[in-house]
Amino acid sequence: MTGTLPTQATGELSAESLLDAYRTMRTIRMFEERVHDEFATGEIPGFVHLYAGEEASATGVCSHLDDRDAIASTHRGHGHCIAKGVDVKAMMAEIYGKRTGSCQGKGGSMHIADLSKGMLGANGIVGGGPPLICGTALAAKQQGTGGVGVAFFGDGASNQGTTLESLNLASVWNLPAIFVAENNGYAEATASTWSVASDNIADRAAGFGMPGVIVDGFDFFAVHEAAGEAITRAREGGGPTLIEVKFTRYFGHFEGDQQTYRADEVANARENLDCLKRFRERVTGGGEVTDEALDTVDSEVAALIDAAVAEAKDAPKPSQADLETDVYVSY
Amino acid sequence: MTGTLPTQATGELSAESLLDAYRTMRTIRMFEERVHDEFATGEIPGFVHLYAGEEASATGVCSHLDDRDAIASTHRGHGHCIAKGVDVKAMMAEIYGKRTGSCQGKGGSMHIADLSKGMLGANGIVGGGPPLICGTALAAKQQGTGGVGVAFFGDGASNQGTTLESLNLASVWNLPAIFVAENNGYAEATASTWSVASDNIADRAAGFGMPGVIVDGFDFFAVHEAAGEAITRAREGGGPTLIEVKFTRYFGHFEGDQQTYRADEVANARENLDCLKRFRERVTGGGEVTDEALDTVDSEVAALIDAAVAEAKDAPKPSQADLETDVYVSY
Amino acid sequence: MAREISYREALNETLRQEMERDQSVIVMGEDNSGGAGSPAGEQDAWGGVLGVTKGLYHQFPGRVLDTPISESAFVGAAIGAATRGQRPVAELMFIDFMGVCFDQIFNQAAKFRYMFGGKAVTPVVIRTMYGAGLRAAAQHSQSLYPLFTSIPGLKVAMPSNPYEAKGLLTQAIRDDDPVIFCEHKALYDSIGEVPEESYTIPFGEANIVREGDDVTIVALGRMVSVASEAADQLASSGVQADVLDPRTTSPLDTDTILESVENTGRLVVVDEATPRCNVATDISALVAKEAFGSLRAPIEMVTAPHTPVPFSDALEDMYIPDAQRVINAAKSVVEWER
Amino acid sequence: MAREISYREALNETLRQEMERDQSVIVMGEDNSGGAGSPAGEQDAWGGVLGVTKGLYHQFPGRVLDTPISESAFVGAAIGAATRGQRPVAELMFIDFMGVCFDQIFNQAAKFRYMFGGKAVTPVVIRTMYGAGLRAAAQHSQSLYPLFTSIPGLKVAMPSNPYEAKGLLTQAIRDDDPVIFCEHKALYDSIGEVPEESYTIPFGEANIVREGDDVTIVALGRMVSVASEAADQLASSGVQADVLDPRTTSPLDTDTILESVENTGRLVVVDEATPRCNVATDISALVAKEAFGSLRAPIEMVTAPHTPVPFSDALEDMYIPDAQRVINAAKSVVEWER
Ligand SMILES: Cc1ncc(C[n+]2csc(CCOP(=O)(O)OP(=O)(O)O)c2C)c(N)n1
Ligand SMILES: Cc1ncc(C[n+]2csc(CCOP(=O)(O)OP(=O)(O)O)c2C)c(N)n1
Ligand SMILES: [Mg+2]
Ligand SMILES: [Mg+2]
Repeated sequence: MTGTLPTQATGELSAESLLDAYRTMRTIRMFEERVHDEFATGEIPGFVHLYAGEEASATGVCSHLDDRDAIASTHRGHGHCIAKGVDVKAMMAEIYGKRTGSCQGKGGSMHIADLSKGMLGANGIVGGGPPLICGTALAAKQQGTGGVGVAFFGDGASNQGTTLESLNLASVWNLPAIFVAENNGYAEATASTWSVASDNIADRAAGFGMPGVIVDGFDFFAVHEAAGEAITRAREGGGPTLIEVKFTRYFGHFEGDQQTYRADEVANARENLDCLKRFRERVTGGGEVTDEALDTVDSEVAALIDAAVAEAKDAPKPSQADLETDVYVSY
Repeated sequence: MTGTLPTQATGELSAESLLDAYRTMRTIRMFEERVHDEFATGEIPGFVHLYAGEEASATGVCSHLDDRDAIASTHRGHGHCIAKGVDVKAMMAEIYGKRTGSCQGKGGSMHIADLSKGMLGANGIVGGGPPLICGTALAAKQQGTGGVGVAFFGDGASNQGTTLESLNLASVWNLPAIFVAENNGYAEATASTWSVASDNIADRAAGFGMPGVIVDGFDFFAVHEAAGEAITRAREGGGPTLIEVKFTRYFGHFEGDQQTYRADEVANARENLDCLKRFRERVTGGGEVTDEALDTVDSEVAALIDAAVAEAKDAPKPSQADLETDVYVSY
Repeated sequence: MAREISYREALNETLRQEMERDQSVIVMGEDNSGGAGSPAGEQDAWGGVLGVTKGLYHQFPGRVLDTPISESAFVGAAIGAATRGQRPVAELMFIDFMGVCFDQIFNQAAKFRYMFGGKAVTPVVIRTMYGAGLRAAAQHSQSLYPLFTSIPGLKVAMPSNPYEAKGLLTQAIRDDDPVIFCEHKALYDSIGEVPEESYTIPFGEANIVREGDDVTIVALGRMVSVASEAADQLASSGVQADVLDPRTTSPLDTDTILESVENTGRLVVVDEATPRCNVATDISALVAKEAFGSLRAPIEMVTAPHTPVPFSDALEDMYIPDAQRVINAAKSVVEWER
Repeated sequence: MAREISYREALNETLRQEMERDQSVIVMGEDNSGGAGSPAGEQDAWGGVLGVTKGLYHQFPGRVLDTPISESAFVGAAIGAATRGQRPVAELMFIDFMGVCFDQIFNQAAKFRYMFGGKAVTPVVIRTMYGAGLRAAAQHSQSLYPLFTSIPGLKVAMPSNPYEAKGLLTQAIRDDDPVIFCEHKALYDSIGEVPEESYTIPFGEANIVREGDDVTIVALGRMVSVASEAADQLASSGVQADVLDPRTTSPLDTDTILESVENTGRLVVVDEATPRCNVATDISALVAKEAFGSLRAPIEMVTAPHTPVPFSDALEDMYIPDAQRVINAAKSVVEWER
């Protein structure tokens, strides 16, 4: 069944948890805004897809996760990485193609991973993650850890066969898997209202025997609550869930995209729907957290990002000796 | 929306059409029973999957089709071929691997095709047909012929990503495509109740923005009516439909399958649900057709199958000169 | 002076001319127009991710189709449509994405004609981008044409410059067999002379880019210009190279390659693909079998290493075969003594 | 006399022993048990389409998983599970089905370690059936191991008899890299000596099946027995062949091949795959590059033709390389004169 969840879950979150969530979202935001600026200078190579605007999704979901749990991400992976605890400086160095990067410069923006954190990688293949997450969920089940697997994927990816058949497999095997469809309205320049033949992606859940939920992706608490329910159910053996998170990305599909296909929906989103602004209003309004505490986070994050960029720029590139290593464990 | 259609459509069918439908179903049945017997003698090579028991599906759907229309089939393709008008003698010769076969002996049971009849081939790849049918439907649309494309596929194939994404594409492009899910209860030795995570395959239609219909596959008239509606809608620009046809196959998954995974559901189906018996009762009961006329068909078909087998056995095999031809039009 | 346009423009012009010439030519792929369903409504917002199909959408109403991200379905649809009278040109954005739709290409399109006893005709073109150099990392930089080359029933074209791009794409579209058309992403902005009128370049006829008697250098796709650069430098040190561009790896112009080696006695093959079972090994094996008697030195292959494509520019620049490596290989075979 | 069992039994025994030895080994594939959800309820009704996994389901509760027909999802699941401490053995029933799940294999499993800077370990085995001879036609008979061999990050094993099957599968399961394990369907009933206790055969070490000084014959998988038969007959006409079974095409034991050719001066490669960009070309090119100085004759390759696999027994028997073709090739290189 498909429905919209109310957002009323602040109660369960301690002030510390709220500050953590805020820090994560702010880190993602500043990371992405900064990568956007740095990309414009021409120093960052390759294809870069920014997650700004979508912070509540990665954060709302991953704030429920721990070391037992694994996530798979997409080409738009920075936010998921940060939310799952990947080192921010190593990420920035990776984006700059440096030896100190998360992947020693071999992966780049589209392949940042940290297996030790249960972050199974950004992924350059649309629909690449959901099958893998069936596997991490299976491993958790086999090992009885109570862990879950979470696949983040876009509206575009929701039309890919690999994603769809993973939904079925997860149900058939009753896996502790959560499928988070991040519907940001577009796959490249194609609107999801056009490419997704059903009204909502969540409507597909029923066809694969699992609950489908739609949440407001600008609202951390909405995501947090829906994810919490799904994850708890999964940990208890109740099987998979499909969660559709609806929002807008703040930047183009990738850096360089002129975005002539869309009207000024971003300005409105930034002004009125910004998950960070809404979070701040909500938690300060209720008195759970002070403005000062949040401001402190802001400046700490800003310093972190500054340092990350500075260190990334200074760091050495990989060298000839690195070219042919790491293909196999043994060969 | 998903629903079960009543079966009340004999009225539209002339006696001649009824006899044609009967002849098609009887031809499929006798063809398959005979291949089963001949396979047991060891003379037929390879993997052979028989369609007996499922005749009403191919026949009920294809009786609406003409030269504008194309179908794609599966590894269990003999019935679809016969219903779409492929020459029965050439089919039998193909199964024997003879030069006179539909594919000159190069294809075999799993690849019988006749493009001139709009029969785009049996297919050895589960889920191979639905994408192709999006294409034949697209061609019909581009050319404005009013033609439709029909993809037949099994319950097992309904879990394959290629099938699922084709449903979405057909809706997005508003194609004149019909997806006929032949749910015979098993994919090899795996029950569809296990492998299909939803209650019905037709339940998946909603997630791809098209109507989903369930029909009794032992009832020619039920299939005929549902297919007629869907095909008419498609011809008129109304887009695709998913039709789930439920029934049982009479033989094993392939010839040689011991079928220890199933109870005696076949005996019951043969006794009480046989589409041919039910057809005969219905049309003679209403007086549309006489028993004699049907008996005549039976003996004509028997003679045809006898001749097909005799000719197939006598026919020459392909020779060295055939080995490397027909790979390209030009090379 | 003749007109000069870019590789991208040459491809775009070809599509335009073929669509004008033949109603049955249709184009499809992710954002080949771009903007589908967008409320702001600018269609043709992209014209393909790197702009190759830009402008076609408005000129040919209903014949440029955007697609959902479902390569099996739409590549399969192109194939199915090809069996029913269309000449579809489907775009598999990056060749790296073949893994989600390979079945439709190699088990369906490639095999129809044979499996069906010669009765099918499947004139589909699959345009796809390959190659390293854009810092696009391991899943967007591969040179996977050897995989397609290995499949009976497929043809594989690899245009090395704008002129080749136009002539080979025209041929691909008019050809009655399935063609995998491999565009190197680092060539799109390269400029060259291209006639305005349509022309075809036949498949299976190598282009002799440069003549020389000392060593044969066979190079593929973007490697043709790398080999030419190497040949220039070799010439200045007295080594004259025959540089061959096979243009299509399937069919392969074995005659021209063998004739050249029969003359030079030495072979270097330059292939951007990883080294195992690639086209370099294929051509080397051909020569070791058919022209052994003429061979005067070991065959050298200049290829990428047996690794995924690295992201960092520092590594990627070492990864891609360059002129220096070709020069070294050529010199080593020229100087080789038993 | 030592115990003799079939290739099928050797594989089954290996899976059993490795599952006993290591809890993390799990098995999955379509009908690897068989009977899931059946009302009659006989589980393990199939044990794999040709019976290789039969019996494991009951012995290892919860560790033999049937799957829906969705190869991308379950092969991907095996890969994902491998990154999280399992050692999955997934069955891709026929290698021909790679086209619906290749992405997970070559873009995910194969590349994790490199893309992630050496931090991933993905010990997954993909068992798959290849080869012609069962009249299974174009989509169930292919020899597609060259495609996997070409991919950096994958290992590819091709056991040629029951002994090899057990040793190589044991190694594959214990190996920390992704392994494509290619079983020839026409070998399942072949019988050979197989020790009861577990043993591994290291990857990248060719087996010298027979020694001889006149010609090196490298043969793959089922072609090893074809080559041996040819070598027997060649011996009776005075030609002594060194017959090598590389066992794994990736890694490839280049040293043993080169040493042999340095001794014999002649090479024939027997590969059931189609001829373009296959392992035969790969090995030929290796030798033409690294052992040219020792080569005394052209390199011959005995392969399938550049066509899909035909159905009719009459055609299929001509399609598959046989001993006579190997003999002819060997004789032609032995008798070759400049
Ligand atoms: C299999 C595959 N097809 C196409 C692409 C090219 N591509 C990269 S991102 C993208 C759009 C993805 O859209 P969506 O899933 O909505 O994610 P978003 O970018 O909106 O986060 C496409 C088509 C790809 N990387 N992989
Ligand atoms: C991609 C692929 N996976 C697996 C197979 C092996 N296989 C052939 S038929 C079959 C079962 C198909 O079941 P279903 O779709 O229900 O069709 P049915 O046989 O019942 O008609 C399987 C698994 C295949 N041919 N292709
Ligand atoms: Mg999106
Ligand atoms: Mg079935």
